[in-house]
Amino acid sequence: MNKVVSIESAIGGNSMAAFDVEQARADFPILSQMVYGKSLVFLDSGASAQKPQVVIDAVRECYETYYSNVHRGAHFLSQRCTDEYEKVRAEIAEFINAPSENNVVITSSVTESINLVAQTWGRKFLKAGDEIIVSEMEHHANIVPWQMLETEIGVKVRATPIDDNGEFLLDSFKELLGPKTKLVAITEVSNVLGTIVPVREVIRLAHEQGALVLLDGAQGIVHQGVDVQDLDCDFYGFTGHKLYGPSGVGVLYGKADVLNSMPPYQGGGDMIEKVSFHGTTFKQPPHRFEAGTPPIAQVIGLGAAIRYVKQLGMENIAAHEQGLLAYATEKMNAVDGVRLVGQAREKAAIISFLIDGAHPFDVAAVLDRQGVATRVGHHCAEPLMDRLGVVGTVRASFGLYNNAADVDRLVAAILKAKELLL
Amino acid sequence: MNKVVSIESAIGGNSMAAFDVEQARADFPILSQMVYGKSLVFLDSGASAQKPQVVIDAVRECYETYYSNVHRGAHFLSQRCTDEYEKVRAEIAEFINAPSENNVVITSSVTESINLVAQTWGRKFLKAGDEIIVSEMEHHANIVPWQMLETEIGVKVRATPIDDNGEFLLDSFKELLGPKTKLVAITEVSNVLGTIVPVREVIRLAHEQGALVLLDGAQGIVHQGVDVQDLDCDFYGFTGHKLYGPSGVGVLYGKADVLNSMPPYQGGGDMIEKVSFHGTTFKQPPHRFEAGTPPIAQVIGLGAAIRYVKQLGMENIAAHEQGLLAYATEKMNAVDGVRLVGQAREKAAIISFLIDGAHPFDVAAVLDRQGVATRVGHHCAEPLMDRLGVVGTVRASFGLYNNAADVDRLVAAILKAKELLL
Amino acid sequence: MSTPSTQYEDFADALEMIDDEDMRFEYIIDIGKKVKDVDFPDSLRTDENLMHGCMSQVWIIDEVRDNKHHFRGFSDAIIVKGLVAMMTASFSGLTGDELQEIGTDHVRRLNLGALTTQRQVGMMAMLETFKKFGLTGGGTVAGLRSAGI
Amino acid sequence: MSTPSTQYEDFADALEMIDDEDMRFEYIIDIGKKVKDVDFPDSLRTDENLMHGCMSQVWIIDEVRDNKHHFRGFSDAIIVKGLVAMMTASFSGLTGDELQEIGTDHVRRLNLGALTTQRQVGMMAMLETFKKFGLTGGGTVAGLRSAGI
Ligand SMILES: Cc1ncc(COP(=O)(O)O)c(C=O)c1O
Ligand SMILES: Cc1ncc(COP(=O)(O)O)c(C=O)c1O
Repeated sequence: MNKVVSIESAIGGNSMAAFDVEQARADFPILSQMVYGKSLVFLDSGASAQKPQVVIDAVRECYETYYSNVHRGAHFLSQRCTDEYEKVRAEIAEFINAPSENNVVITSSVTESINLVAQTWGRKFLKAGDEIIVSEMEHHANIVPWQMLETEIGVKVRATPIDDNGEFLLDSFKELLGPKTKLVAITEVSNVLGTIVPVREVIRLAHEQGALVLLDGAQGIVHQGVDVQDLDCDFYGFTGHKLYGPSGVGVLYGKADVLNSMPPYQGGGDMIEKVSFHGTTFKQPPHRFEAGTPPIAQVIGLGAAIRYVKQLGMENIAAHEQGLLAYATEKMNAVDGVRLVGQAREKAAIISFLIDGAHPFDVAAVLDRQGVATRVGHHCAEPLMDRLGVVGTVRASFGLYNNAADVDRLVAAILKAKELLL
Repeated sequence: MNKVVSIESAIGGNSMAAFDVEQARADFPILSQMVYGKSLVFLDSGASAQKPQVVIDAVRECYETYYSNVHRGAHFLSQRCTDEYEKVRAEIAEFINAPSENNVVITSSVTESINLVAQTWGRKFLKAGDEIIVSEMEHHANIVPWQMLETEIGVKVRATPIDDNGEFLLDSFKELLGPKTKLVAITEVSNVLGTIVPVREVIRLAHEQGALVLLDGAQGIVHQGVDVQDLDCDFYGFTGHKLYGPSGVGVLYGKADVLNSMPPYQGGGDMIEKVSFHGTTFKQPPHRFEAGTPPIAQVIGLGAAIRYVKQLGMENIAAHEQGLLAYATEKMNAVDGVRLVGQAREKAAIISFLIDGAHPFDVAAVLDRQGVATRVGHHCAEPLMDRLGVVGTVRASFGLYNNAADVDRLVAAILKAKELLL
Repeated sequence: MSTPSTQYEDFADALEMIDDEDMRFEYIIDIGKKVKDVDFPDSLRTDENLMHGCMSQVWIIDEVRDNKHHFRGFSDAIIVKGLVAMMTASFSGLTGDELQEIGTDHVRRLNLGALTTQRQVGMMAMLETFKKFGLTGGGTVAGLRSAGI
Repeated sequence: MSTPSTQYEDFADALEMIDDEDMRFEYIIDIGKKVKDVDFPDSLRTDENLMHGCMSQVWIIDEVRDNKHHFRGFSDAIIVKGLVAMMTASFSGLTGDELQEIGTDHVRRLNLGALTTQRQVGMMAMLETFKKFGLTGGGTVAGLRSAGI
């Protein structure tokens, strides 16, 4: 009965009182779907999270009762919709503890958030020879935009290493840092390994060198929330669809003076002060960076998602996920031939793994047939795959709605995969 | 009874049989909303159209039953969601008669579509002294991105004039065209005046000079559909939210050879072939231009919108709207002191107007209080306002769900505005 | 809540007595119509006196007499002209210190349901301007702006 | 629909007789497991023989004897290996002309519900490659590619 006890302590315990996962599961309609006749075990939240009913309903309600284009209208619906839309900007600011809603730029994804910084701040302030430090475990979204600046401007992108456990190496980072470093662009949490990067230290050290820091919070905000002022990062990007919000919306936080110093990104409606063929002037941030009709209903859905996780409590979600992570790690380690990829001391609830002698694609396919949805491949982190010397991994990533039974189903499916494939 | 007959012939007649506006109205839940205790008359579809239930339901169904990130997953939901998503790309291709779905790039809005062309094609192929021709009645989305290239590269943006009726002047355009012209970026339909631009002629003439043509189809596709191969345009952009689809999704069509010649726009996941710190290669179009998680549920909603308008029939919608336009024009011309701004021979169902002696903001505010939602201001077309010598206009823009009663309510509200304001 | 002026009370009472929103809206229009061009001649409609960030143009001047601030204003649109008239009349005749006592609740009593958020924001911006005039002892809108206040 | 080969019929019949999707899935895995590394030695797993656009790596070779095409293939993943084995066995022994007769319906009979769209697309791509070999009379995958076929 050893195992059972460990389940209880891992998943239950203190957090049980504050956070009822079964109740939370009921909020997500998709979780009652059947897949190949089996009930769905969704372990792919790292790619995109499922949506609670309140988010789906917020989007629907917007379209059904008050939808209209925002900012440009003086009629009732337009005003109502603008109010709801801008209210969410304030809620986002509060959620990440930004000084003001003016620090919050609405984008279509964190990918766009990062490209925006590269193409505005980067093109304005960087010159040939300047260095941008990323880590070896970045998502392509936090590599390719900087590589494009390499080609364009001649800046140099340098990758700070990790060790074989997937641990971020602060000492190596310190060595890379130097007077040429103008920007450190680092993920808060690795989407492949789950590694929690010591970003507070990273930021402090970078600032000592006079470099700015952009955090890719795509995974970080989901598992642990964020306080951008406390961290003192210069930019913070995240994406709505991983935070239980709609697809098609992202956020870029920036410090006021930095945002103010940046030229516009895209040109169009809503970001201008005055347009004429003799000269055009632009609005202040955040509107300067928001050309055209924004993702209106998606922002409203994101607002609902933020209210939802706040109501559950980010600490409760984090505690619950840490319990799942501990439980899953223990159970998977107990399976012969399963190798966990990424064993950093501090991890978010993301587990990459391999089965010795089996191709990860085959493993994921067998898991899928058991109703267990995982992701397989390079997870948009090819340099990390190269570093680890693997073609890919199978990744189980947990969300607030996963429970111990999901872990048990995962382990059972892994056993089945071994049986079929080896 | 003269008036009644003209109503019938304008709104009813042949199209009545094929298109039942009352039935269509029932498809749009928001139309039963009350505004200040009055039933809503929505005449702001030019800014953003309302959504039929099938679109709202398609988005909801996606989130509730098969949502997952696309392209990167091998599990059931991911596969299902990718299939639905890519099916829409094919549907869009068919709807605009693109040769293949590979000509269809998903963006977040037509604003992004145009910026994408400016920042990839423009920065690669244009040099100082090259000329881009736009018209005097462009939306800012089709001015500012080119002005940004003016600053960046030194190209020259030239505006081809209109006459006082808002008619596009082909002869003047011919004079502007020359060997320096590299791109003609023109709206199909003016969002302020309703003018239908003779784009077929424009394209033919531009091609004779070896210039490419980008059409801003934001308004055009809604009122008349499009056949990109028949027109032979090189680029065509439109935005989903004006075509009765969700916010947060747009489209860029490009000819295959042109798209193939273009470097990527944003960097990130999904648009790469291989990423490493030694060199990164990119996918073929359209994926090359789609970095990061796309607007998944929004694309699916756009698919539903396209199926919806196709089922009603674009010709039926166009005929119905032309009937409304004729009826509204007649009724508004009959009101003393009302001045229609934009009297081109060929117009889509967009009417800008002013009341002599009243400020347009006051007029729109009074209309709003009568439950009639119009838009007021410069409509993101300040250069056009300057050209017309007005601070702004009140704009009534019609959608497929408007009916003769909406026109009557508009006219009644105009009379009320005159009574209160003059 | 203190009473800034009898004009303020009159407006507030009048608006409270009207229990139909449409009528309240028309009441504001009526006030706006009463403001004539001659009350605020072209010579005052300068960039110096122009408030930024309004949907329509709004000019405001502050005349200080006996340490009391007397505001006048104008707009090119009638509804805004009505609101400007209400605001300037309501909060004129106060000292700089007294102006600091005026809160958003005072404005809210005037700006009933008939107004869009955008207009409410405009009214609050006007109040802010009045209070800044109170703090600095007068000047012009442009003066406040260039002083960065 | 014509019968390309007895192997084809065997596969199709076997899959049709299994009426449980999970079992069909396992049947493909079993086929894949039967393909041994020695059947397709490392020396053949070259870029020349590599098909692009597959989730896992797929190598295909075409050996032409008596004008008949004999395909062999391999993959690093078992399920794909099973599919490759089914495809190569089913459509081997045909002339170039006969290969052109093979249609997507033939493949569809093999690729039952157990497969994801992505895999179905992969199988159709394999068929296309076979037909191209048939058209050109043989060669390598890389040869087809560089000929732009
Ligand atoms: C002609 C025209 N072009 C471009 C746009 C911009 O569309 P969006 O804001 O969806 O990018 C609009 C609509 O506002 C328009 O009417
Ligand atoms: C760490 C990290 N960064 C960036 C991204 C990109 O997010 P999106 O595709 O929403 O732009 C992801 C998710 O795929 C991620 O996990």
